[in-house]
Amino acid sequence: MDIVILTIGTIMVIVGLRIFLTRSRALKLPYVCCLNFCMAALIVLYIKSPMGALTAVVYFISSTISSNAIAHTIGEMKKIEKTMK
Amino acid sequence: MDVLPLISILSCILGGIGVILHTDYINKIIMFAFLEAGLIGLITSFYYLDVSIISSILEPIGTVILLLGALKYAHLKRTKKKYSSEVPILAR
Amino acid sequence: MEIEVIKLIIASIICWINFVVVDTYFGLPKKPGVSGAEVIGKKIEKIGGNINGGYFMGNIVCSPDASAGTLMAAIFYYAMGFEGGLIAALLIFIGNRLCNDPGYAGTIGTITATILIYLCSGFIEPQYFIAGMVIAIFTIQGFHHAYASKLLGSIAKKMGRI
Amino acid sequence: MNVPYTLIYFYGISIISSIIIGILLKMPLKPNTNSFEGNILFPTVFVALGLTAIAEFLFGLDIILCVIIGVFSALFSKYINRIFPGVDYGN
Amino acid sequence: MNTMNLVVLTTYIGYFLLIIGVIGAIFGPMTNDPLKRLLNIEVPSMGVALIFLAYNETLALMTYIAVNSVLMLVFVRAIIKNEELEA
Repeated sequence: MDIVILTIGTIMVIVGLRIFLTRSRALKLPYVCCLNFCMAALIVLYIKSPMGALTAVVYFISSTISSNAIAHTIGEMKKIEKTMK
Repeated sequence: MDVLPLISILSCILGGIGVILHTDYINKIIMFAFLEAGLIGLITSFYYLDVSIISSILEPIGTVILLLGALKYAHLKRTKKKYSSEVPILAR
Repeated sequence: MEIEVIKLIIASIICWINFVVVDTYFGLPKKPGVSGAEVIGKKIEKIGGNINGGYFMGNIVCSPDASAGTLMAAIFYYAMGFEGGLIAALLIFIGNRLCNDPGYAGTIGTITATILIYLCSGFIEPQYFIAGMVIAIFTIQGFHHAYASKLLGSIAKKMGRI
Repeated sequence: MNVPYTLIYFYGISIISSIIIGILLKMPLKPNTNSFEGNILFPTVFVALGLTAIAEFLFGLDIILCVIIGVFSALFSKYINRIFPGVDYGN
Repeated sequence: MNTMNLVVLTTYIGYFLLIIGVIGAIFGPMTNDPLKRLLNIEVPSMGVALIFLAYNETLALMTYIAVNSVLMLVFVRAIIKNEELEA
Protein backbone atom coordinates (compact mmCIF):
# COMPACT_ATOMS: atom_id res chain seq x y z
CA MET A 1 0.00 0.00 0.00
CA ASP A 2 1.08 3.62 -0.17
CA ILE A 3 3.57 4.39 2.61
CA VAL A 4 2.12 7.87 3.10
CA ILE A 5 -1.32 6.55 4.05
CA LEU A 6 0.19 3.76 6.19
CA THR A 7 2.24 6.18 8.33
CA ILE A 8 -0.75 8.51 8.81
CA GLY A 9 -2.91 5.50 9.74
CA THR A 10 -0.43 4.20 12.31
CA ILE A 11 0.01 7.68 13.82
CA MET A 12 -3.77 8.04 14.07
CA VAL A 13 -4.12 4.66 15.81
CA ILE A 14 -1.34 5.59 18.29
CA VAL A 15 -2.96 8.96 19.04
CA GLY A 16 -6.42 7.37 19.33
CA LEU A 17 -5.15 4.90 21.95
CA ARG A 18 -3.28 7.65 23.78
CA ILE A 19 -6.44 9.79 24.01
CA PHE A 20 -8.22 6.79 25.50
CA LEU A 21 -5.53 6.14 28.09
CA THR A 22 -4.32 9.51 29.42
CA ARG A 23 -5.78 10.53 32.76
CA SER A 24 -5.72 14.31 32.87
CA ARG A 25 -8.12 16.38 30.75
CA ALA A 26 -5.73 19.13 29.72
CA LEU A 27 -3.15 16.65 28.44
CA LYS A 28 -5.73 15.02 26.13
CA LEU A 29 -6.12 18.14 24.01
CA PRO A 30 -2.77 17.95 22.16
CA TYR A 31 -3.68 14.39 21.20
CA VAL A 32 -7.11 15.59 19.94
CA CYS A 33 -5.33 18.26 17.88
CA CYS A 34 -2.94 15.67 16.40
CA LEU A 35 -5.97 13.45 15.66
CA ASN A 36 -7.63 16.31 13.74
CA PHE A 37 -4.44 16.74 11.70
CA CYS A 38 -4.41 13.01 10.83
CA MET A 39 -8.12 12.96 9.94
CA ALA A 40 -7.85 16.02 7.65
CA ALA A 41 -4.84 14.44 5.88
CA LEU A 42 -6.67 11.12 5.46
CA ILE A 43 -9.75 12.83 4.03
CA VAL A 44 -7.67 14.53 1.34
CA LEU A 45 -5.69 11.38 0.52
CA TYR A 46 -8.94 9.45 0.13
CA ILE A 47 -10.67 12.06 -2.05
CA LYS A 48 -8.15 13.64 -4.37
CA SER A 49 -10.43 16.34 -5.82
CA PRO A 50 -10.45 20.04 -4.75
CA MET A 51 -13.84 19.37 -3.12
CA GLY A 52 -12.06 16.90 -0.83
CA ALA A 53 -9.56 19.63 0.06
CA LEU A 54 -12.48 21.94 0.87
CA THR A 55 -14.04 19.24 3.06
CA ALA A 56 -10.72 18.72 4.86
CA VAL A 57 -10.21 22.42 5.60
CA VAL A 58 -13.80 22.91 6.81
CA TYR A 59 -13.47 19.84 9.05
CA PHE A 60 -10.10 21.02 10.39
CA ILE A 61 -11.23 24.58 11.21
CA SER A 62 -14.45 23.37 12.88
CA SER A 63 -12.68 20.75 15.00
CA THR A 64 -10.03 23.32 16.01
CA ILE A 65 -12.87 25.61 17.15
CA SER A 66 -14.42 22.79 19.20
CA SER A 67 -11.08 21.87 20.83
CA ASN A 68 -10.57 25.60 21.53
CA ALA A 69 -13.95 25.68 23.28
CA ILE A 70 -13.03 22.54 25.27
CA ALA A 71 -9.74 24.09 26.43
CA HIS A 72 -11.54 27.29 27.46
CA THR A 73 -14.14 25.28 29.39
CA ILE A 74 -11.43 23.32 31.23
CA GLY A 75 -10.06 26.66 32.43
CA GLU A 76 -13.51 27.79 33.59
CA MET A 77 -14.16 24.40 35.25
CA LYS A 78 -10.88 24.64 37.15
CA LYS A 79 -11.86 28.14 38.30
CA ILE A 80 -15.23 26.84 39.54
CA GLU A 81 -13.64 23.93 41.40
CA LYS A 82 -11.03 26.23 42.97
CA THR A 83 -13.43 28.94 44.19
CA MET A 84 -16.11 26.57 45.47
CA LYS A 85 -13.84 24.17 47.38
CA MET B 1 -6.30 3.27 -0.54
CA ASP B 2 -9.21 2.52 1.82
CA VAL B 3 -7.53 3.17 5.15
CA LEU B 4 -10.01 5.97 5.93
CA PRO B 5 -13.05 3.66 6.55
CA LEU B 6 -10.99 1.33 8.76
CA ILE B 7 -9.57 4.19 10.82
CA SER B 8 -12.92 5.95 11.23
CA ILE B 9 -14.62 2.69 12.28
CA LEU B 10 -11.88 2.13 14.88
CA SER B 11 -12.26 5.70 16.15
CA CYS B 12 -16.08 5.31 16.29
CA ILE B 13 -15.71 2.20 18.47
CA LEU B 14 -13.07 3.78 20.71
CA GLY B 15 -15.11 7.01 20.98
CA GLY B 16 -18.32 5.15 21.81
CA ILE B 17 -16.71 3.06 24.54
CA GLY B 18 -14.85 6.12 25.83
CA VAL B 19 -18.02 8.19 26.22
CA ILE B 20 -19.55 5.45 28.35
CA LEU B 21 -16.54 4.68 30.53
CA HIS B 22 -15.26 8.15 31.37
CA THR B 23 -17.07 9.75 34.28
CA ASP B 24 -15.99 13.39 34.21
CA TYR B 25 -18.04 15.76 32.04
CA ILE B 26 -15.09 17.15 30.03
CA ASN B 27 -13.67 13.67 29.41
CA LYS B 28 -17.03 12.55 28.09
CA ILE B 29 -17.24 15.56 25.77
CA ILE B 30 -13.67 15.00 24.49
CA MET B 31 -14.58 11.38 23.71
CA PHE B 32 -17.78 12.63 22.03
CA ALA B 33 -15.64 14.88 19.77
CA PHE B 34 -13.47 11.83 19.01
CA LEU B 35 -16.59 9.81 18.10
CA GLU B 36 -17.84 12.68 15.91
CA ALA B 37 -14.48 12.73 14.07
CA GLY B 38 -14.95 9.03 13.31
CA LEU B 39 -18.48 9.65 12.06
CA ILE B 40 -17.34 12.47 9.73
CA GLY B 41 -14.53 10.22 8.42
CA LEU B 42 -17.06 7.48 7.69
CA ILE B 43 -19.45 9.91 5.94
CA THR B 44 -16.54 11.11 3.80
CA SER B 45 -15.57 7.54 2.97
CA PHE B 46 -19.08 7.10 1.53
CA TYR B 47 -18.31 10.06 -0.82
CA TYR B 48 -21.10 12.22 0.68
CA LEU B 49 -19.02 15.40 0.79
CA ASP B 50 -21.87 17.88 1.29
CA VAL B 51 -23.26 15.89 4.22
CA SER B 52 -19.74 15.79 5.63
CA ILE B 53 -19.31 19.58 5.32
CA ILE B 54 -22.67 20.27 7.01
CA SER B 55 -21.97 17.70 9.72
CA SER B 56 -18.50 19.13 10.41
CA ILE B 57 -19.97 22.65 10.67
CA LEU B 58 -22.70 21.51 13.08
CA GLU B 59 -20.30 19.46 15.23
CA PRO B 60 -18.69 22.37 17.12
CA ILE B 61 -22.12 23.93 17.68
CA GLY B 62 -23.28 20.75 19.45
CA THR B 63 -20.01 20.52 21.37
CA VAL B 64 -20.23 24.17 22.51
CA ILE B 65 -23.84 23.69 23.63
CA LEU B 66 -22.85 20.63 25.66
CA LEU B 67 -19.85 22.47 27.15
CA LEU B 68 -21.95 25.46 28.23
CA GLY B 69 -24.52 23.08 29.72
CA ALA B 70 -21.85 21.15 31.63
CA LEU B 71 -20.33 24.41 32.90
CA LYS B 72 -23.65 25.81 34.15
CA TYR B 73 -24.65 22.45 35.62
CA ALA B 74 -21.37 22.12 37.54
CA HIS B 75 -21.75 25.72 38.76
CA LEU B 76 -25.33 25.05 39.92
CA LYS B 77 -24.43 21.82 41.72
CA ARG B 78 -21.51 23.52 43.49
CA THR B 79 -23.56 26.52 44.69
CA LYS B 80 -26.48 24.28 45.73
CA LYS B 81 -24.22 21.91 47.69
CA LYS B 82 -22.57 24.84 49.51
CA TYR B 83 -25.68 26.76 50.45
CA SER B 84 -28.41 24.12 50.47
CA SER B 85 -27.82 23.26 54.14
CA GLU B 86 -28.23 26.79 55.61
CA VAL B 87 -30.88 28.36 53.35
CA PRO B 88 -34.29 26.72 53.87
CA ILE B 89 -35.87 25.80 50.62
CA LEU B 90 -38.94 28.03 51.04
CA ALA B 91 -36.75 31.12 51.27
CA ARG B 92 -35.72 30.91 47.64
CA MET C 1 10.74 1.53 -1.18
CA GLU C 2 13.43 3.21 0.87
CA ILE C 3 13.45 6.21 -1.51
CA GLU C 4 9.94 6.98 -0.30
CA VAL C 5 11.08 6.71 3.33
CA ILE C 6 13.94 9.15 2.63
CA LYS C 7 11.53 11.54 0.88
CA LEU C 8 9.16 11.26 3.85
CA ILE C 9 11.93 12.08 6.36
CA ILE C 10 13.17 15.05 4.31
CA ALA C 11 9.61 16.36 3.97
CA SER C 12 8.92 16.02 7.70
CA ILE C 13 12.17 17.84 8.58
CA ILE C 14 11.32 20.67 6.18
CA CYS C 15 7.79 20.98 7.59
CA TRP C 16 9.07 20.81 11.18
CA ILE C 17 11.64 23.57 10.63
CA ASN C 18 9.18 25.72 8.69
CA PHE C 19 6.37 25.77 11.22
CA VAL C 20 8.58 25.98 14.33
CA VAL C 21 10.60 28.90 12.95
CA VAL C 22 7.56 30.83 11.68
CA ASP C 23 5.63 30.26 14.92
CA THR C 24 8.54 31.18 17.15
CA TYR C 25 9.23 34.27 15.04
CA PHE C 26 5.67 35.49 15.51
CA GLY C 27 5.91 35.22 19.26
CA LEU C 28 3.71 32.17 19.90
CA PRO C 29 5.68 30.90 22.91
CA LYS C 30 5.68 34.34 24.55
CA LYS C 31 2.07 34.64 25.69
CA PRO C 32 -1.01 32.41 25.32
CA GLY C 33 -3.29 33.84 22.63
CA VAL C 34 -6.47 32.40 24.16
CA SER C 35 -7.32 31.41 27.73
CA GLY C 36 -7.40 27.74 26.72
CA ALA C 37 -3.73 27.83 25.73
CA GLU C 38 -2.84 29.04 29.22
CA VAL C 39 -4.53 26.00 30.80
CA ILE C 40 -2.48 23.62 28.64
CA GLY C 41 0.71 25.61 29.30
CA LYS C 42 0.22 25.47 33.07
CA LYS C 43 -0.52 21.72 32.93
CA ILE C 44 2.56 20.96 30.82
CA GLU C 45 4.68 23.06 33.14
CA LYS C 46 3.26 21.07 36.08
CA ILE C 47 4.36 17.75 34.60
CA GLY C 48 7.88 19.03 34.16
CA GLY C 49 7.94 20.85 30.83
CA ASN C 50 8.98 24.38 29.93
CA ILE C 51 6.27 27.03 30.32
CA ASN C 52 7.05 28.70 26.99
CA GLY C 53 7.01 25.36 25.19
CA GLY C 54 3.66 24.73 26.92
CA TYR C 55 2.29 28.04 25.65
CA PHE C 56 3.54 27.09 22.17
CA MET C 57 1.66 23.75 22.29
CA GLY C 58 -1.40 25.44 23.77
CA ASN C 59 -1.45 27.93 20.92
CA ILE C 60 -1.11 25.11 18.37
CA VAL C 61 -4.11 23.30 19.92
CA CYS C 62 -6.32 26.33 20.26
CA SER C 63 -5.85 28.31 17.07
CA PRO C 64 -4.72 27.14 13.62
CA ASP C 65 -1.24 28.69 13.31
CA ALA C 66 1.71 27.87 11.07
CA SER C 67 1.38 24.13 11.68
CA ALA C 68 -2.18 24.09 10.33
CA GLY C 69 -1.04 26.50 7.63
CA THR C 70 1.70 24.14 6.49
CA LEU C 71 -0.70 21.20 6.47
CA MET C 72 -3.33 23.14 4.52
CA ALA C 73 -0.69 24.37 2.06
CA ALA C 74 0.36 20.76 1.44
CA ILE C 75 -3.27 19.62 1.14
CA PHE C 76 -4.28 22.34 -1.31
CA TYR C 77 -1.02 22.00 -3.26
CA TYR C 78 -1.75 18.27 -3.56
CA ALA C 79 -5.31 19.01 -4.74
CA MET C 80 -4.89 22.10 -6.90
CA GLY C 81 -1.23 22.89 -7.59
CA PHE C 82 0.43 26.21 -6.71
CA GLU C 83 -2.79 28.30 -6.63
CA GLY C 84 -4.11 25.97 -3.93
CA GLY C 85 -1.51 27.32 -1.51
CA LEU C 86 -2.85 30.85 -1.93
CA ILE C 87 -6.42 29.68 -1.33
CA ALA C 88 -5.17 27.84 1.76
CA ALA C 89 -3.61 31.08 3.04
CA LEU C 90 -6.96 32.87 2.70
CA LEU C 91 -8.89 30.06 4.44
CA ILE C 92 -6.34 29.78 7.25
CA PHE C 93 -6.52 33.57 7.76
CA ILE C 94 -10.32 33.29 8.15
CA GLY C 95 -9.86 30.30 10.49
CA ASN C 96 -7.37 32.33 12.56
CA ARG C 97 -9.79 35.22 12.82
CA LEU C 98 -12.54 32.81 13.96
CA CYS C 99 -10.27 31.60 16.76
CA ASN C 100 -9.48 35.09 18.09
CA ASP C 101 -5.95 35.20 16.66
CA PRO C 102 -4.55 38.13 14.61
CA GLY C 103 -3.67 35.65 11.89
CA TYR C 104 -0.07 36.59 11.11
CA ALA C 105 1.52 33.25 12.04
CA GLY C 106 -0.92 31.06 10.12
CA THR C 107 -0.95 33.02 6.88
CA ILE C 108 2.80 33.63 6.67
CA GLY C 109 3.38 29.95 7.53
CA THR C 110 1.10 28.89 4.70
CA ILE C 111 2.84 31.14 2.19
CA THR C 112 6.33 29.95 3.19
CA ALA C 113 5.13 26.33 3.10
CA THR C 114 3.69 26.82 -0.39
CA ILE C 115 6.96 28.31 -1.60
CA LEU C 116 8.94 25.47 -0.01
CA ILE C 117 6.71 22.81 -1.58
CA TYR C 118 6.96 24.57 -4.95
CA LEU C 119 10.75 24.60 -4.69
CA CYS C 120 10.85 20.89 -3.84
CA SER C 121 8.10 19.92 -6.29
CA GLY C 122 10.85 18.59 -8.59
CA PHE C 123 11.69 15.47 -6.60
CA ILE C 124 9.33 15.35 -3.58
CA GLU C 125 5.62 15.02 -4.43
CA PRO C 126 3.21 17.07 -2.28
CA GLN C 127 1.63 13.98 -0.70
CA TYR C 128 4.90 13.31 1.14
CA PHE C 129 4.60 16.81 2.60
CA ILE C 130 1.18 15.94 4.00
CA ALA C 131 2.58 12.87 5.78
CA GLY C 132 5.71 14.82 6.73
CA MET C 133 3.60 17.51 8.40
CA VAL C 134 1.59 14.86 10.28
CA ILE C 135 4.85 13.26 11.50
CA ALA C 136 6.16 16.70 12.52
CA ILE C 137 3.02 17.55 14.52
CA PHE C 138 3.09 14.06 16.05
CA THR C 139 6.64 14.56 17.30
CA ILE C 140 5.60 17.88 18.86
CA GLN C 141 2.16 17.06 20.24
CA GLY C 142 1.73 13.36 20.47
CA PHE C 143 5.11 11.93 21.41
CA HIS C 144 6.25 13.20 24.79
CA HIS C 145 4.92 16.50 26.12
CA ALA C 146 7.63 17.34 28.67
CA TYR C 147 10.55 16.79 26.28
CA ALA C 148 8.84 18.55 23.37
CA SER C 149 8.06 21.63 25.46
CA LYS C 150 11.64 21.78 26.75
CA LEU C 151 12.90 21.55 23.16
CA LEU C 152 10.53 24.31 22.00
CA GLY C 153 11.46 26.46 24.98
CA SER C 154 15.16 26.17 24.18
CA ILE C 155 14.54 26.99 20.49
CA ALA C 156 12.48 30.03 21.48
CA LYS C 157 15.23 31.14 23.85
CA LYS C 158 17.86 30.64 21.14
CA MET C 159 15.84 32.75 18.72
CA GLY C 160 15.51 35.38 21.38
CA ARG C 161 11.75 35.39 21.35
CA ILE C 162 11.06 34.74 25.01
CA MET D 1 3.27 24.33 -13.22
CA ASN D 2 1.19 25.92 -15.96
CA VAL D 3 1.75 29.57 -15.09
CA PRO D 4 2.33 31.37 -18.39
CA TYR D 5 3.59 34.90 -18.30
CA THR D 6 0.09 36.45 -18.49
CA LEU D 7 -1.13 34.62 -15.35
CA ILE D 8 1.59 36.11 -13.13
CA TYR D 9 0.70 39.43 -14.75
CA PHE D 10 -2.89 39.07 -13.50
CA TYR D 11 -1.75 38.29 -9.93
CA GLY D 12 0.51 41.35 -10.07
CA ILE D 13 -2.39 43.52 -11.18
CA SER D 14 -4.61 42.41 -8.30
CA ILE D 15 -1.85 42.94 -5.71
CA ILE D 16 -0.93 46.38 -7.04
CA SER D 17 -4.56 47.52 -7.26
CA SER D 18 -5.27 46.29 -3.71
CA ILE D 19 -2.22 48.18 -2.38
CA ILE D 20 -3.18 51.35 -4.25
CA ILE D 21 -6.76 51.21 -2.97
CA GLY D 22 -5.36 50.44 0.49
CA ILE D 23 -3.20 53.56 0.39
CA LEU D 24 -6.23 55.59 -0.79
CA LEU D 25 -8.25 54.25 2.12
CA LYS D 26 -5.48 55.49 4.47
CA MET D 27 -4.83 52.16 6.14
CA PRO D 28 -1.94 51.96 8.68
CA LEU D 29 1.32 51.37 6.86
CA LYS D 30 3.35 49.48 9.44
CA PRO D 31 2.08 45.95 10.31
CA ASN D 32 2.16 45.24 14.08
CA THR D 33 1.62 41.64 15.01
CA ASN D 34 -0.73 41.72 17.98
CA SER D 35 -3.39 44.11 16.75
CA PHE D 36 -6.57 43.05 14.98
CA GLU D 37 -6.47 46.04 12.62
CA GLY D 38 -5.96 45.44 8.92
CA ASN D 39 -2.98 47.27 7.42
CA ILE D 40 -1.48 47.74 3.99
CA LEU D 41 0.65 44.66 3.81
CA PHE D 42 -0.81 42.01 6.00
CA PRO D 43 -4.34 40.98 5.14
CA THR D 44 -4.75 43.01 1.94
CA VAL D 45 -2.11 41.22 -0.12
CA PHE D 46 -3.00 37.73 1.02
CA VAL D 47 -6.75 38.25 0.67
CA ALA D 48 -6.16 39.60 -2.84
CA LEU D 49 -3.94 36.63 -3.76
CA GLY D 50 -6.41 34.11 -2.33
CA LEU D 51 -9.42 35.65 -4.07
CA THR D 52 -7.54 35.80 -7.37
CA ALA D 53 -6.61 32.13 -7.03
CA ILE D 54 -10.25 31.24 -6.29
CA ALA D 55 -11.42 33.33 -9.25
CA GLU D 56 -8.85 31.67 -11.48
CA PHE D 57 -9.98 28.23 -10.35
CA LEU D 58 -13.71 28.89 -10.67
CA PHE D 59 -13.87 31.15 -13.73
CA GLY D 60 -11.16 32.57 -15.93
CA LEU D 61 -9.00 35.54 -15.00
CA ASP D 62 -9.53 38.91 -16.65
CA ILE D 63 -7.91 42.31 -16.08
CA ILE D 64 -11.17 43.95 -15.01
CA LEU D 65 -11.95 41.01 -12.69
CA CYS D 66 -8.49 41.34 -11.13
CA VAL D 67 -8.94 45.06 -10.45
CA ILE D 68 -12.37 44.40 -8.92
CA ILE D 69 -10.83 41.71 -6.70
CA GLY D 70 -8.09 44.16 -5.67
CA VAL D 71 -10.65 46.82 -4.74
CA PHE D 72 -12.81 44.31 -2.86
CA SER D 73 -9.91 42.83 -0.94
CA ALA D 74 -8.67 46.31 0.10
CA LEU D 75 -12.17 47.18 1.34
CA PHE D 76 -12.48 43.83 3.08
CA SER D 77 -9.19 44.20 4.90
CA LYS D 78 -9.98 47.83 5.79
CA TYR D 79 -13.08 46.73 7.74
CA ILE D 80 -11.71 43.33 8.82
CA ASN D 81 -11.86 44.52 12.39
CA ARG D 82 -15.65 44.79 12.22
CA ILE D 83 -16.24 41.56 10.27
CA PHE D 84 -14.03 39.39 12.49
CA PRO D 85 -13.50 41.39 15.73
CA GLY D 86 -10.89 40.23 18.18
CA VAL D 87 -12.55 39.31 21.49
CA ASP D 88 -10.43 40.16 24.52
CA TYR D 89 -11.34 38.44 27.75
CA GLY D 90 -12.57 40.43 30.71
CA ASN D 91 -10.41 38.65 33.31
CA MET E 1 -12.32 -3.85 1.04
CA ASN E 2 -14.84 -2.90 -1.66
CA THR E 3 -17.91 -0.84 -0.97
CA MET E 4 -20.07 -3.97 -0.46
CA ASN E 5 -18.71 -5.01 2.93
CA LEU E 6 -18.07 -1.33 3.82
CA VAL E 7 -21.87 -0.98 3.93
CA VAL E 8 -22.20 -4.22 5.93
CA LEU E 9 -19.42 -3.10 8.30
CA THR E 10 -21.13 0.26 8.84
CA THR E 11 -24.41 -1.46 9.77
CA TYR E 12 -22.59 -3.70 12.26
CA ILE E 13 -20.81 -0.71 13.80
CA GLY E 14 -24.14 1.14 13.96
CA TYR E 15 -25.77 -1.80 15.78
CA PHE E 16 -22.74 -2.09 18.08
CA LEU E 17 -22.88 1.61 19.01
CA LEU E 18 -26.65 1.40 19.54
CA ILE E 19 -26.36 -1.56 21.92
CA ILE E 20 -23.34 -0.18 23.79
CA GLY E 21 -24.95 3.27 24.06
CA VAL E 22 -28.27 2.00 25.38
CA ILE E 23 -26.60 -0.30 27.92
CA GLY E 24 -24.25 2.51 28.93
CA ALA E 25 -27.11 4.98 29.33
CA ILE E 26 -29.02 2.59 31.62
CA PHE E 27 -26.35 0.71 33.59
CA GLY E 28 -23.37 2.92 32.91
CA PRO E 29 -21.07 4.22 35.68
CA MET E 30 -22.58 7.08 37.75
CA THR E 31 -25.53 7.73 35.43
CA ASN E 32 -27.85 8.95 38.14
CA ASP E 33 -26.66 12.38 37.07
CA PRO E 34 -28.98 13.59 34.22
CA LEU E 35 -26.23 15.37 32.24
CA LYS E 36 -24.05 12.25 32.20
CA ARG E 37 -27.04 10.23 31.03
CA LEU E 38 -27.64 12.80 28.24
CA LEU E 39 -24.00 12.41 27.17
CA ASN E 40 -24.44 8.64 27.18
CA ILE E 41 -27.56 8.98 25.01
CA GLU E 42 -25.39 10.63 22.32
CA VAL E 43 -23.69 7.30 21.53
CA PRO E 44 -26.84 5.50 20.28
CA SER E 45 -27.84 8.67 18.42
CA MET E 46 -24.51 8.47 16.56
CA GLY E 47 -25.29 4.78 15.97
CA VAL E 48 -28.60 5.77 14.36
CA ALA E 49 -26.70 8.25 12.16
CA LEU E 50 -24.40 5.38 11.09
CA ILE E 51 -27.40 3.22 10.20
CA PHE E 52 -28.80 6.07 8.08
CA LEU E 53 -25.41 6.26 6.38
CA ALA E 54 -25.33 2.51 5.71
CA TYR E 55 -28.75 2.63 3.97
CA ASN E 56 -27.64 5.70 1.93
CA GLU E 57 -30.35 7.95 3.36
CA THR E 58 -28.54 11.21 2.64
CA LEU E 59 -31.36 13.64 3.34
CA ALA E 60 -32.45 11.79 6.49
CA LEU E 61 -28.86 11.86 7.77
CA MET E 62 -28.51 15.59 7.15
CA THR E 63 -31.78 16.52 8.87
CA TYR E 64 -31.02 14.09 11.72
CA ILE E 65 -27.64 15.71 12.44
CA ALA E 66 -29.18 19.21 12.26
CA VAL E 67 -32.07 18.24 14.57
CA ASN E 68 -29.62 16.48 16.89
CA SER E 69 -27.86 19.73 17.86
CA VAL E 70 -31.17 21.55 18.42
CA LEU E 71 -32.37 18.57 20.49
CA MET E 72 -29.23 18.82 22.65
CA LEU E 73 -29.96 22.51 23.22
CA VAL E 74 -33.51 21.68 24.40
CA PHE E 75 -32.36 18.83 26.66
CA VAL E 76 -29.51 20.83 28.27
CA ARG E 77 -31.89 23.70 28.96
CA ALA E 78 -34.45 21.32 30.47
CA ILE E 79 -31.82 19.71 32.73
CA ILE E 80 -30.57 23.08 33.98
CA LYS E 81 -34.10 24.41 34.58
CA ASN E 82 -34.95 21.18 36.41
CA GLU E 83 -31.82 21.48 38.55
CA GLU E 84 -32.58 25.12 39.41
CA LEU E 85 -36.22 24.71 40.35
CA GLU E 86 -36.02 21.23 41.89
CA ALA E 87 -34.49 21.83 45.33
